[in-house]
Amino acid sequence: SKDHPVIGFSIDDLRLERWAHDRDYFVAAATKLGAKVYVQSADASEERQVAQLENLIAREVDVLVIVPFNSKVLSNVVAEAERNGIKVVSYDRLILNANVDAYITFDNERVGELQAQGVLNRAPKGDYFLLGGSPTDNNAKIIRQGQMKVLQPAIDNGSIKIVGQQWTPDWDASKALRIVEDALTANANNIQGVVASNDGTAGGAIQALAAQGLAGKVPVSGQDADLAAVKRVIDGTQAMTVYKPIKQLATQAAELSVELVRDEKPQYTTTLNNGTKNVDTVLLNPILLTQQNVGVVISDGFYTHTQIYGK
Amino acid sequence: MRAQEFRALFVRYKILALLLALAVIWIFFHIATDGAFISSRNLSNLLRQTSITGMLACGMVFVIISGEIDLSVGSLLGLLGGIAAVLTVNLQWGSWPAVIVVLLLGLVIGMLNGFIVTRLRVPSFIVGLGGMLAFRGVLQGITHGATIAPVPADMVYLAQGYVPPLLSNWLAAIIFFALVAMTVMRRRRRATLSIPQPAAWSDALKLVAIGAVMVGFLVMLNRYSGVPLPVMILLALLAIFTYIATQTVFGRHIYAVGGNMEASRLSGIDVSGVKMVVFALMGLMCAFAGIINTARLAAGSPSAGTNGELDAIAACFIGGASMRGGAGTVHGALIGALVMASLDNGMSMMDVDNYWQLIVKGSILVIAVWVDVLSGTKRD
Amino acid sequence: MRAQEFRALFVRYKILALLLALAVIWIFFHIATDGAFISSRNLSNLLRQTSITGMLACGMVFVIISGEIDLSVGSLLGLLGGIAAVLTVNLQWGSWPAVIVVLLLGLVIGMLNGFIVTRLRVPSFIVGLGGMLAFRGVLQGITHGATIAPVPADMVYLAQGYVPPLLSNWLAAIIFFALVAMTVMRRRRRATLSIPQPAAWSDALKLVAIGAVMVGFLVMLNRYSGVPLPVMILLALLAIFTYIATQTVFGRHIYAVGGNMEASRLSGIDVSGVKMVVFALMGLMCAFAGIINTARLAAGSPSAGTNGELDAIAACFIGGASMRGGAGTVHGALIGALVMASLDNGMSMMDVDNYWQLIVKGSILVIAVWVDVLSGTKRD
Amino acid sequence: MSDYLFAMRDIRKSFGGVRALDGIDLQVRPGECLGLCGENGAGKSTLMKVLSGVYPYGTWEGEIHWQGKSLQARSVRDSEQAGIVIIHQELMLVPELSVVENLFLGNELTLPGGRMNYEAMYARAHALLKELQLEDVNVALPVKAFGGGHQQLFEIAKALAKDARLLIFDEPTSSLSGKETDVLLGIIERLKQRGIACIYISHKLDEVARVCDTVSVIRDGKHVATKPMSELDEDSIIAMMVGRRLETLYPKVEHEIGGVVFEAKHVTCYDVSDPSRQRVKDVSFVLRRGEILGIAGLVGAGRTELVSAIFGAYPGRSQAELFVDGKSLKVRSPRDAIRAGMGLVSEDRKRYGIVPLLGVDKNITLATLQHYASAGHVDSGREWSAAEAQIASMHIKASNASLPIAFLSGGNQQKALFSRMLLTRPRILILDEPTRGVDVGAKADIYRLIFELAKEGISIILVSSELPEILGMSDRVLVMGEGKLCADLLNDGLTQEQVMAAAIPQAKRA
Ligand SMILES: Nc1ncnc2c1ncn2[C@@H]1O[C@H](COP(=O)(O)OP(=O)(O)OP(=O)(O)O)[C@@H](O)[C@H]1O
Ligand SMILES: Nc1ncnc2c1ncn2[C@@H]1O[C@H](COP(=O)(O)OP(=O)(O)OP(=O)(O)O)[C@@H](O)[C@H]1O
Ligand SMILES: O[C@@H]1[C@@H](O)[C@H](O)OC[C@H]1O
Ligand SMILES: [Mg+2]
Ligand SMILES: [Mg+2]
Repeated sequence: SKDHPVIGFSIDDLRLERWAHDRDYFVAAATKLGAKVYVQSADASEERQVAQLENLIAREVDVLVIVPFNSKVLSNVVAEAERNGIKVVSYDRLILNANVDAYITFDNERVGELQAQGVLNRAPKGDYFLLGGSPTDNNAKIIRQGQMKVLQPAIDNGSIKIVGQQWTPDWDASKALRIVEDALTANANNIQGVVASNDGTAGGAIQALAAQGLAGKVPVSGQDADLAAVKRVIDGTQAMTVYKPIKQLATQAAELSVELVRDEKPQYTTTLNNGTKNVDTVLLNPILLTQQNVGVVISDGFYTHTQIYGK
Repeated sequence: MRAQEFRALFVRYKILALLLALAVIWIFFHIATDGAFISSRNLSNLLRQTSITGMLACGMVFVIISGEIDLSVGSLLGLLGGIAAVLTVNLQWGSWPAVIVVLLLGLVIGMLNGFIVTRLRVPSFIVGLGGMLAFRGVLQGITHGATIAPVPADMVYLAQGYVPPLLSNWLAAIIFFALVAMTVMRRRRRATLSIPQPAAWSDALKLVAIGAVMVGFLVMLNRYSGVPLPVMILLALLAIFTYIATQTVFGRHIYAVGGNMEASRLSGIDVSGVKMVVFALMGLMCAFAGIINTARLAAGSPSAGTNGELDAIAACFIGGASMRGGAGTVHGALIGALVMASLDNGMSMMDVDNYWQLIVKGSILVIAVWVDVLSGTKRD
Repeated sequence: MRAQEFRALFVRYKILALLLALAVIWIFFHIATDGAFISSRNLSNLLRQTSITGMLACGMVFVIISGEIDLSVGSLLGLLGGIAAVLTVNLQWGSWPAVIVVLLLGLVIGMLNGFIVTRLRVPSFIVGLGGMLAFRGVLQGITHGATIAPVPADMVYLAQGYVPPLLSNWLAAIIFFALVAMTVMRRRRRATLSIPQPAAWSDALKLVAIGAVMVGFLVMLNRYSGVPLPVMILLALLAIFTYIATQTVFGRHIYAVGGNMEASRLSGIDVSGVKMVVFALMGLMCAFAGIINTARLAAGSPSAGTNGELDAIAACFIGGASMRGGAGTVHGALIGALVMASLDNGMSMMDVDNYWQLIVKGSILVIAVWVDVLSGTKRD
Repeated sequence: MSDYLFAMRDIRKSFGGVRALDGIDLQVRPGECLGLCGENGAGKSTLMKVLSGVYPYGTWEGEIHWQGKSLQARSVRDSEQAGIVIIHQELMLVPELSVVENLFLGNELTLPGGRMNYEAMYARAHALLKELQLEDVNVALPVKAFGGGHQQLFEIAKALAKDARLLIFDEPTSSLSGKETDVLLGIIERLKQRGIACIYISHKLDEVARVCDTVSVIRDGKHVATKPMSELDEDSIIAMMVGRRLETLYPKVEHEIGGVVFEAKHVTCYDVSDPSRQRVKDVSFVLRRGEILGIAGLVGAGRTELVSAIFGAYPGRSQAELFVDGKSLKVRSPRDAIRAGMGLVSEDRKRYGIVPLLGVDKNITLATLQHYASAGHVDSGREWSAAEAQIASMHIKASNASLPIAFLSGGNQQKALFSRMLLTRPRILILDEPTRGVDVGAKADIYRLIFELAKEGISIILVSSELPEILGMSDRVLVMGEGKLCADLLNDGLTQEQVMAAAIPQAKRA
C-alpha cells in the first residue's frame, strides 16, 4: 500500500563489510517512513540474486532496491517487476540494459580519482601496482577508469610506471594478499605504490607489505571506511580511504523508494545512460579520508569513539 | 504389525521418506510465509528455479551411479552458456544454430572429460577440478571478463516462456492414458508369462496418485501462466533419463559398472565406453543448463554457474545416490534438486537474516537426509 | 632392463613421479620468471602460502583414507579464525587463551561432524555441505558481516614470524641424527629377527637424500629470514601425522576402515570410533588453519576460507589418495598442496591474465596427476 | 548341561519377512569339533553370525549360554572378548594393508603409546605362517598381491593369532588344495587337544568326516539332527542334508573330443607391484573341441593368473599368443575374449563376480542383456524368463528373484555367477574353482551340466584345487607349479599321487 510500502532490498554479498552498514541504515530510514523491508543477500551469485528477486516479486513488494552482483544480468527480472507494477531502484551499482526507475550512488569515477590521487600524493614517483576489484562488478571498472584518469598523465611524463595489475575475484582479501605477496617478490620489493580499490583488498595488500616491513612506507589506497581500515589510516599503514557517508546514501535511497511508490517526484541530480535509457540518478559525493580528517567518521556518527580507539 | 507394514512401505519405496521430508519443508514454509509459499505463482517460480540444477542433476546422477564424479559442471555450464551468448550477441548468429552448436560442443567436451577419465585414467575428481578451473578460464577469456548481453528474445523465451495451458493439458492427458495403457499391457504380458506382479489395486493406486499429482500440478501452474518452458524441458529429460536408466541395456550397464567395475568388465561390458557415454551425456546436460541459464539471465556472464556442481551433486545424494556408486535414481535426484531449491526459495520468502538462512539451510539439509536414512532402517 | 628397474623404482616410491612433476613445474616457472621463482625469498613465500592448505590437507588425508570426505573445512576454518579474531579483538582476550579455546572448539565441532556421519549415518558429503553453509552462517552472525581487526601482534607473529636460523639449524641436526639412529636400530632389530629388509645402501641413500633436502631447505630459507613459523608448524604436523599414520594402531585402523569397512568391523575394530577421531582431528586442523589464516590477514573476515575445502581435497588426490578410501599418505598430500600453491604462486609471479592462470592451472593439475598415473604402470 | 562350552537355544532370525533361522538349538563341548552341514542357503553362515556377534543381540530371537552365562554380544568385539573367533566364508581382508597388518587387524601387538610393535608381529606372523607351512611368504607385501588361496590361509592365520576358546571355520578350504587342507586339519586336531572347541562348516564332507566329532545338519533354517560322527558317514550326512540319497557325484558322460579349437603359446604374467617378477612363466597348451581340461596345482601355482591372462583380465602386464581355430586372436580385454566365444567364472566372486546391489535376476543376465533387447530397449519379460529359468534349473535359493544378490548365501551366489556365464553360450568355458562353496547336491548338478556342455562340443578349462574333482571330471590334466607348466597328463586312471608328484617343484622334492 502507499501508506506502508513494502520494499525488497537485494544485496550482492553481505560478507563484504560495507553492505551491513547499508542494510542497517536503509532499514532504519525506511521503517521511519512507515515502510517494511525484506532484505536478501545473494552471496556473490547472480543465479541466487535472480531467484531472490523473483521471490521478492512473488511476495508482492512495492519497490525493489537492488545492489547487483552482476550489472548486466537482471533485465529479465526487472522486466518482470515492471510487469507487476513494481518500481526498481539501482543502488550503488548501476543495473545495465534494464528499465530501472532510478539510480542512487556515490560518484564511482570520483572514488577512483581520489584513490589514485591519495597514493600519488604520498609517492609521486616510482613503480605502481594496481589491485583492482571484482571483475564482475561494473563499479570496479568505473573505479579503474577514475584511477587511470589521474595516473595517465603521471605515466605519460614518466614519473610513475605500472608494473602489474590484477583483478581480485569477489573483492576477496586473502586473494589480494597472495597477489601482492607475489607482486612484491616478482619486483624484488621495488614497488612504491599500491592502488587498491577497496578496504578489504587493501587489508590484504597491507599484510603482504607488513611481512616485508613495508607497511606504512608504501602507500595503499582503499574505500568504504571499514572499521579496520579507519584504524589502519590512523596507524599510518593505509594512506587513505574513501569515506562514503553510507547513512546519507541509504537514507536518501529509502526516501527515494517510498516517493516512487507514492508517485511523488524525487529530487535527481543527473541522468546516466545504462544502455536502455537515461536513468534518473542521484550522485552523492565521496569524501577523501586521511589521517588528518578521520574525525569525520565519528562526528558523522558512522563509528563511535570507542569502536575506533578502544575504551 | 501396522507399524511394520508402514516401515516396509518406506523401505520398498525409498523415495517416500524424501517426499515426506519435502512435504514437511513445504508446510513449514507455507505457514512461515503466511500462505505465500504454496501459491501458484511461487510454485511456478520454485520449479523454474529448480530447472537448471535439475538438468545438471539428471546428468550427474548417471555419473555418480557409474562410480565417478564431475566437478566441472558449474564452470562448463557457464562456458557453454557464455558461448551461446557470444554466438548470438557478438557474432549475431540466430538462436537455433547457436543452440545446436552449443549442444554439440557440450557433448564433445563431455566426451573429452570421459576420455581423460577412462583412457588416461586420471581420477575423475581431478579431471573435474581441472575442468572447473580451465573452463572458467576459457569463459573469462572469450568474454574478456565482461558480461555479454542482451541475448535475442527467442532465446530468452526458452527460459521465460510458458507452455500454453491448453497444450499442456492435452499433453498431460495423452501421457496419462499412455501410462494406463502401458500398465495394462505390462500386466497382461506378465500374466501370460506368469511373472509375479504387484496386486492390481496397488498398480491402480499408483496410477491414481500419478494422475492426481498431474492434475494438481497443471491446475496450480495454469492458474498462474502455464507450465514454464524450462520446467517442461526438465520433465521431458526426466522421462528420457528414467527410461534410459530403467529400460535400456546401457542404463543397466551404468549401474553394473558403478556397482562392481571388475565384475562388469569380466562380463564383457565395455566399462570405458559406458563411462565415456555417461560423461558425454553430462556434457550435454551442461549445454542444456547453460543455454537455459543464459536465457534466464538474458546474458552470458563470466561467473555464471559458479558452485553449480555442488548443488547438482547434493541433489543426487539427497535423492539417494550412493557415494560409492551403483545406486541412485533420476527422479530421486530431481526431488533432491527440488529440496535444495525449496530451501533457498522458502528461506528467502521468509525474510530472515542471511546468516540465519545459511544456518537453517545447512541444518535442514542434514536433517532431511537423516530422516531419509532413518526410514531405511538398516539396523541388522 | 635399466628401463624396467627405473619403472620399478617409480612403482615402489610412488611419490617420485609427483616430485618429478613438481620439479618440472618449478623449473618452468623459474625460467618464465627470469630466475625469480627459485629464490630464497620466493620459496619462503611459497611455503608460507602452502601452509594453510597444508594443514587442512593433513586432516583431510585421514578423512579421505577412511573413506569419507569433509566439505565443511573451508567454512569451519573461516568460523574458527573468526572466533579467534572476535575473542582477541572484541573481547580483548589474550592470544594464548583464545588460541586454546579455538583449538578445543575445532576438536568439538569436528567430533560433532563425526557424530552425525557415524551415529546418525548421514553421508559425509551431505554433512559437509550442510556444515559449509551453517558454519559460514554462524561466522556471518558473530561478525555481523564485518572484518574484525586488528588482531594482537603476538597472534600475527604466528603467521608472519620466523624461526631464528640458529634454532632451526639445531633442530634439523637433532632430527637428522634421530633419524639415523632410528634407522640403525630398526635394521639391528630386524636383523636379529631375520625379517627381510631393504639393502643397507638403499637405506643409506635415503638418509643422504633426506639430509641433502634438509640442508638445502635450511640454507635457502635462512638466507632469507629463516623458516617461517607456519611452515615450521606444518612440518611438525607432517611429522606427527606421518607418525600416526604409519606407526600407530589407530593410524593403521584408518587405512583398514577405508580399505574394507566390513572386514574392519568384523575384525573387531570400532569403525565409528575411528571415523569419529578422524573427523575430530580434521576439526583441530581447521582450528590451526583458521588461526594462522586470521594471523596472516591480521583480521577475521566473514569470507575467509571460502573454497578452502577444494584446495585441501585436491591436494590429497594429487598426492595419491584414493577416491574410494584406503590409500593415501600425509607427505603425498602436502606435496599435493605444494603443487597447487606453486601453480598459483608461479603464475601470479608471471603476472599473466587471470583467465590464463585458470586455464593453465586446470590443465597442469590434470597433467601432473596423469604423469603420476602413467608411472604407476597399470597398463592392463 | 554345564559341561557345554556354549549352548544356543531356539535361535530365530528373519530378513525382512524371510525366515533364515527357525528355532535352532546347538551346543559344543570344550575340545569338541562340531561339523555343521546343510545345503546352500540352509542358514549355516547366518547361525554363525548370530553366535559371533555380527548380528548383535536384539536382532535375533532366542538365547545363547556361554559357559553357563547368558551371552548378549552387541558387537564382534564383545564375542571376541568372550573367546569366540570366526573365519568368515567370504574373505575379510583389507587388500591395501600388508599381510602382517591383516593378520593382527583389530588385535595388534603394541608398544607403549599405541604404537605398532611391528617386530613382534613379524616374528609372530612368521610362526603362524610356518604352522600353516607358508614359510616363503613376504609378510610385508600388501594382501592384494596374493591369490585367493593364499588369502584364505591368511584368514586362518589371522584367526589363530587370536586367543580363542571357540573357533568357527565357515568354509575355510573352499580355495585350498589337498595339501593345505591337510595342514589345516592337522592344526584343528591340535587345537582340540588343547581343549579349544571348533565348529567346522564345509561342503567337502570328507573333511567333515575326518575332523569332526559330532555333526549337526540344518535344513531351511531348521535343525534336522545332531549325531556323533561315529554313527555317520558321508552318504548319511548327504541324505540328511538333501532329504534323499545321492547316486554318484561325477556322472561321467561319454563325450567326443574333436580337433584343437584353442591354443595358448608362451603365456607369461608379471607381478603387478613388482614387474620384474614373473607369476606365470612361459606356459603353452592346447584345448580340443568338447574336451574338459583340468588344471591342478598348489595354492599360488599361478593357475588363476594363467586363465585370467588368457581371458584378458589379468591386472598386470602379461604376454600371450592365442589362437582360436588356428587363427591368431588378440585379447585386450574380457570383451574381446567373450566376443571370441570364451567365458570365465572367476574364483573371487566378491571382487570379480557379483554386482552386490543388483538383483539376482539382473546379475544372472548381466553378460547377455543385449540378447533380450532390441534397439537397446530391454524386454523385461524375456529377461525375467531367462533369469527365472536359470534360478529354477540351478536351484538358486532366493526369497525373490529381484533380491540384491549380496543377500544370498555364498553358494547360491556362486550358482548365479555360473548361470551368468552359461547364458553366454560360450565355445570355450573357463571355470576357476567353479564349485567353491557349493553344496554336494548342487555340485552334482553342476558336474552334470559340465558334461552336457562338453557333449555339445563346448571346450572347458576347469581350474580346481580339489583333486577328486579334477580327476573325476577332466579328460586331460595340466599340472602347474610355481608359475610353470609341470606336466600335461592324459586322464585315464590318473591318480592323486601322480598329480601331486608333478605339482611339487623339483627343488622342493629334493
Ligand atoms: N542380509 C540378508 N538379507 C536377506 N536375506 C538374507 C540375508 N543374509 C542371508 N539371507 C538369506 O538367509 C538364508 C541363509 O543364508 P546363509 O548364508 O546362512 O546360508 P548358508 O547355509 O551359509 O549357505 P552356503 O552354504 O551357501 O554358504 C539364505 O536364503 C539367504 O538368502
Ligand atoms: N611368498 C610369496 N610372496 C609373494 N607372492 C607369492 C609368494 N608365494 C607365491 N606367490 C604368488 O602368489 C600368486 C598366487 O596366485 P593364486 O593363489 O591365485 O594362484 P593359483 O594357482 O590360482 O592358486 P589359487 O587360486 O588356488 O590360490 C602366485 O602366482 C605366486 O607366484
Ligand atoms: O563500496 C564498494 C562498492 O562500490 C563496490 O561496488 O563493491 C565493493 C565495495 O567496497
Ligand atoms: Mg554360508
Ligand atoms: Mg586360483
